[in-house]
Amino acid sequence: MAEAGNGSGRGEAALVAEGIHKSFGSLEVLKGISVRANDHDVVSILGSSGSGKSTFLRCINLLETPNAGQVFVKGELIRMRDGGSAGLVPEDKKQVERIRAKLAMVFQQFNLWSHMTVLQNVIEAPIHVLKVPKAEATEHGEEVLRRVGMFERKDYYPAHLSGGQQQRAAIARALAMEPEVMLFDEPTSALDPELVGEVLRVMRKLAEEGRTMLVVTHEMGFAREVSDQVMFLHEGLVEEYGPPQEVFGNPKSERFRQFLAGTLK
Amino acid sequence: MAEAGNGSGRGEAALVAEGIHKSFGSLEVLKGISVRANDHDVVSILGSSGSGKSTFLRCINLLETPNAGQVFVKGELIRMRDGGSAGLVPEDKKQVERIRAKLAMVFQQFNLWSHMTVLQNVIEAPIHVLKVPKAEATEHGEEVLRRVGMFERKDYYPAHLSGGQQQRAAIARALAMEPEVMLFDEPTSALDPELVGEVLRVMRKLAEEGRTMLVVTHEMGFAREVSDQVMFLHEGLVEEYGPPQEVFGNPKSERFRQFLAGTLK
Amino acid sequence: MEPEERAPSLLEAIKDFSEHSSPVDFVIIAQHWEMFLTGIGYTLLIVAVSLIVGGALSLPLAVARAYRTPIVNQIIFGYVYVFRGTPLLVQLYLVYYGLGQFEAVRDSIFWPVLKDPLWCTLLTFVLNTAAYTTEIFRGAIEAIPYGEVEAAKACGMSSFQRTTRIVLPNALRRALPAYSNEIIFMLHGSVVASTVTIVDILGAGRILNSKYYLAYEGFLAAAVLYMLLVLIITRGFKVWEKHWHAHLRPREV
Amino acid sequence: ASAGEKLRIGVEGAYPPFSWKEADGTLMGFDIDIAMALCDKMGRECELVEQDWDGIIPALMAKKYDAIVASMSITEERKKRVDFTNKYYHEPAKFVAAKGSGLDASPDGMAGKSVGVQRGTIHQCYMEKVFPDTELRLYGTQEEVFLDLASGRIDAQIASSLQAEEGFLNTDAGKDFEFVGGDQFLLECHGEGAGIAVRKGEDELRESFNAAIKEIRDDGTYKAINDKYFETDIYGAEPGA
Amino acid sequence: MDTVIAYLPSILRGTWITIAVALCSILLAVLLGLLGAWGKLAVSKVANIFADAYTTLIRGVPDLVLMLLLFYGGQQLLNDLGDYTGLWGYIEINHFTAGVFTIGFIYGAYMTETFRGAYLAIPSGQIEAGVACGMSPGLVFGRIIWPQLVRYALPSFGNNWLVLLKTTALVSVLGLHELVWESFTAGRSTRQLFSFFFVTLLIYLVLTAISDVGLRWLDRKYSVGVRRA
Ligand SMILES: Nc1ncnc2c1ncn2[C@@H]1O[C@H](COP(=O)(O)OP(=O)(O)OP(=O)(O)O)[C@@H](O)[C@H]1O
Ligand SMILES: Nc1ncnc2c1ncn2[C@@H]1O[C@H](COP(=O)(O)OP(=O)(O)OP(=O)(O)O)[C@@H](O)[C@H]1O
Ligand SMILES: [Mg+2]
Ligand SMILES: [Mg+2]
Repeated sequence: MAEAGNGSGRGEAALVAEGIHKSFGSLEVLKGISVRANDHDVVSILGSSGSGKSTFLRCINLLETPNAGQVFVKGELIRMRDGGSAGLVPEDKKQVERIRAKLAMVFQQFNLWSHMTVLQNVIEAPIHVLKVPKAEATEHGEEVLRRVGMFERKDYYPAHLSGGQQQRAAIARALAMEPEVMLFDEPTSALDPELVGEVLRVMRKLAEEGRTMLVVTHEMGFAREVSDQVMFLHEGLVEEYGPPQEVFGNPKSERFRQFLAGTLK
Repeated sequence: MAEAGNGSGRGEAALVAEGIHKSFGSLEVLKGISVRANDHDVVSILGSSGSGKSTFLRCINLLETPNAGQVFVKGELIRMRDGGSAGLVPEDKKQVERIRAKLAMVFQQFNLWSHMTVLQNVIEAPIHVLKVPKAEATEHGEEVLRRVGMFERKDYYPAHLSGGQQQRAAIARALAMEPEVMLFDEPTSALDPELVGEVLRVMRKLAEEGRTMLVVTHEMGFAREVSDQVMFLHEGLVEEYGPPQEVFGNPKSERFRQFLAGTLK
Repeated sequence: MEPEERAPSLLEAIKDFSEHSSPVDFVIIAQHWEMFLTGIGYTLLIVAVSLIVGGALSLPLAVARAYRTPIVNQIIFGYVYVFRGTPLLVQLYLVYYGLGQFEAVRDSIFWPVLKDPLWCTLLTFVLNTAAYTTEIFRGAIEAIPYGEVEAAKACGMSSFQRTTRIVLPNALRRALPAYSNEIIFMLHGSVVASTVTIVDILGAGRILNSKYYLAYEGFLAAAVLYMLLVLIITRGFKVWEKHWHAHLRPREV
Repeated sequence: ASAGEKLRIGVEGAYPPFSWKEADGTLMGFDIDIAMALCDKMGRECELVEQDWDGIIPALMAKKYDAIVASMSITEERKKRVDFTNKYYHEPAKFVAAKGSGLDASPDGMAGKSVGVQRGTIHQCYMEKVFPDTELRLYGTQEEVFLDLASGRIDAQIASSLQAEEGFLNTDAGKDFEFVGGDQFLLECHGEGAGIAVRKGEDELRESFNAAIKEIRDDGTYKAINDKYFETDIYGAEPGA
Repeated sequence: MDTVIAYLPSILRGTWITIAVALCSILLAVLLGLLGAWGKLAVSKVANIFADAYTTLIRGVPDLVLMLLLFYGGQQLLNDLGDYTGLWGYIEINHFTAGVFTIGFIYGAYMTETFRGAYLAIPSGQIEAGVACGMSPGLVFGRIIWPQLVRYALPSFGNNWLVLLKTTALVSVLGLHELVWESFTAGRSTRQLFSFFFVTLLIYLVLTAISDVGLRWLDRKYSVGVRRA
């Protein structure tokens, strides 16, 4: 197993997760996964279906409670205690809420709030979680929407948007929180090739702006060209980890080589 | 506009469609599309979302009634008459049913019958449409399932299968009809890269066995490597038509060049 | 041919026709329009009060059910099961005639309320509709794509914020079609109030029939009035739904 | 309905002591006994059909039965719909209220009080005509009126005095109640006593009932039934007397 | 309690009538529902209009009002019609028949929506897949639509059944001697209304609970191939 992220102090990194274990009943999905993302790093997470990529992302912001492991955000440890059969449970709900506000997640299924327009989706959390005044939140929200090319659609309801537009709205919602770290879960699945290109271009721009990002993706092109680190999960372990040139150019793991070959191009 | 299929006699070809026009209300989706597939030909149909690819396939087996045009299957013309506002309507329902039994379609959403197991799905039409005795149909059905690697799942219901497995079951259902021509509508959308590879390998095998196939696809790799002819639809017209080397190597249409560039690789 | 003579005879003729020749004695119905008007008033009062109070009651119950709050959940389940599993008529009889049978109830401080048929009816109807509405809202809450709740969590919202900002606004909109049905059913159910001396629409119809020993005139008038009410309610809801369901409908261009 | 067929008679079944239902489902009461005695005299086989008071006349007109023996008073309004035989009993209506209520059974004294009445009876007619300022509560059956009187939901009720006495005052539930005021009577509403209703035009049946009533009056059958339920003769004055 | 036991035979007789009325009406309602759903989905304008009028009427008028109307008015109409045409003298609609017909007629309208909804719930792609195989319309109905129609209709059917079961209480006003009528009569005769209504409530709860179990069994039986969370 390749241990990821061997940087010295945890204080400097935007996000550090260490030794995350997670089981569902008797199924052990994550068997100790670690990652370290410094400021402005883009980390791509690859892996076949069911390898635990989504579960890992969800453990980082505690949508799933891990069975073991630690998460640091900007050097701050999320305090957990042993909850018996429930695994680790957060000690201080307020702390979790505060930290989640720094970690924005873009879900695979977008999960836009269907009863709100795009703009309402974007300003909801800034107003009610960050307590930004409404006028200010709106102004900032519109600016963010402009950045992802969704300003003209700001008064649409999610159901009236195409897949690519929904995706961009979800990204805007995450961006509007001004998060320290962004977590993306397969942001381009189920889009047609043109839309895939469009969304990936937005993400590349975010990377260029210096956002810290963890991205679960199936797009090898993106992983190769945009990320600073690539991580390949297999059966709950990190099979391959390193900068893309290294990982793609000279894969150490047999399984990863097979995975790459599987993608008929 | 490039006219497709300039072979001489219609009698020799497995499938000929000529000048298919189709409107939905005031929206003219197909503005005269023709295709010609000889025995053992694989024709790939490309085009951006909404360009009318599915509609074209559906017109061929009359799931949609075209407003104008002719369809020949194995040289037999499907007789149509003018149905007024309904466009062309089939003259002889029995003939249509007979011809549909020769044209198997694999739907984008699989459309497996959810109340039947995989095997029941596969033998349903042979028994009730082709009137094959049950024992024989079962034997043949199992053989077909083995061919697509689904034999061990034959007693599963569709809802318990993964996407790729459902897709293969749908292909098996089509194959069990021993069709003259197979129509595939985006058979790999929404699958993960490994499954895409798996399904495409099955189709490549079918191509090698000499099946006549029309395939709507977004997989450039497949179109390039497997098909005999590639056809690019744009705004209801054939923008580009020819063998893959020619079409990909030296695209004549500006729009097609743009489409290819859109796929960030 | 003086008009003074013709006018009364025409009225007489209509009356005579209505009473003897026409299959429906419409004049007799028209003569009692005031009674039917009172009936409409009572019907609307009963339905409106039950729905408003019952609806308000059902919201916290539904949330407790959907979030599976232990113990509370089982109690609410039992309450809902009993009220949904038995006829409204029997519930009303039990409250009205059944409770009034006991000395202890009659001597208690609740008697001034339970003594009155209108209060008894309202009490029963509120409990009944609250049970049904709890189920409707619970279903709607559980139908919210879980991802939307997770997205709220991921933003750092507290559980109270998630409930009030995301879950309830969304669930109430989703519940609208089912709820509009519940309103119709409540209107349908309100007719049993006429069995405990309340002069609602059907009560008025019954009085008309028994007073003149008619077979159906009173019921027919009641049927028409109920139909009109349903029509108005349905129309109203269409408009309302159009407003609240903008996010579910295809966009108009 | 010709002589050979079963004669079907509509009864109420919830109006003790004139008609009620035993635990085993059999019908009992003055009306029931009278009906059976009349059938006997007419030489007809009879079938009793229970029907709520509310629909008792419509059901007759709808031919669900051929006659009503249910203590139905002969009134002008009812005569518009059905024909009546001669009366088979007659007794006055009275108010009933709690003992010591001090109610004054006059239109002024009853103003603002709530009085229970069975819907569609002569008593409803009477209250509407003579006591317009009283709050009238209408019930489907007389038993419900008594129930609400006993529980104190209404201040008083008005009904046939015999029925009130036998069906309520003499029972456990009615022990704290008494008659208030004297006989209440208005010909327009109360009519000339209780008769048997038949569909209009069925004169043959009506006449044979009349003959049978006369016969049971004469041969003592009536008296036997009367004494079984009441202490006094409830037939009242002979018609024309 | 003793009095309740004394009246138990008539209460049970009433319960039996309640069950019988409910079962017969649901049968009629299913038939009318299938017919109505066909009417709503058919291409024929006339069929559409009839089916729409039917469901609108039922939705617009409370059950009890319709029952009273059909029971009293219907019998009279039938008689008048007989007298007028001279075709029949008197047709007896007994209480049971009347109850079954009115409830069946009312719930037929709700069943119409049930079956219509169930038909529309069948993914149209599955029907197309049948057509694309060359199946005839009859074959598509028998092999693809019907088995799934039953399944999709079941939840709503179950709902309707439970509501119908409770509606039978209303036929007591028509004078049918079912459970509520028997218990009200007994309660009035003994002045123990509370006990009798309480027992009635319990009996209805038992009937509901039994139905629940039965429906769940049916649901499992017909949900082949459905994925359970
Ligand atoms: N709530 C759960 N309960 C039980 N098992 C679960 C749960 N969530 C996920 N799993 C299982 O955990 C494994 C990993 O799931 P996960 O969603 O993390 O995979 P993934 O790598 O994101 O796959 P994909 O590429 O298909 O999204 C799978 O086998 C899945 O069945
Ligand atoms: N039944 C219909 N009624 C009206 N418009 C329709 C109908 N079916 C399709 N269309 C329209 O016809 C156009 C072509 O649709 P079609 O499904 O053929 O596109 P496609 O090329 O298959 O696209 P995709 O790649 O997204 O599947 C679209 O604009 C669509 O909105
Ligand atoms: Mg995932
Ligand atoms: Mg398509």
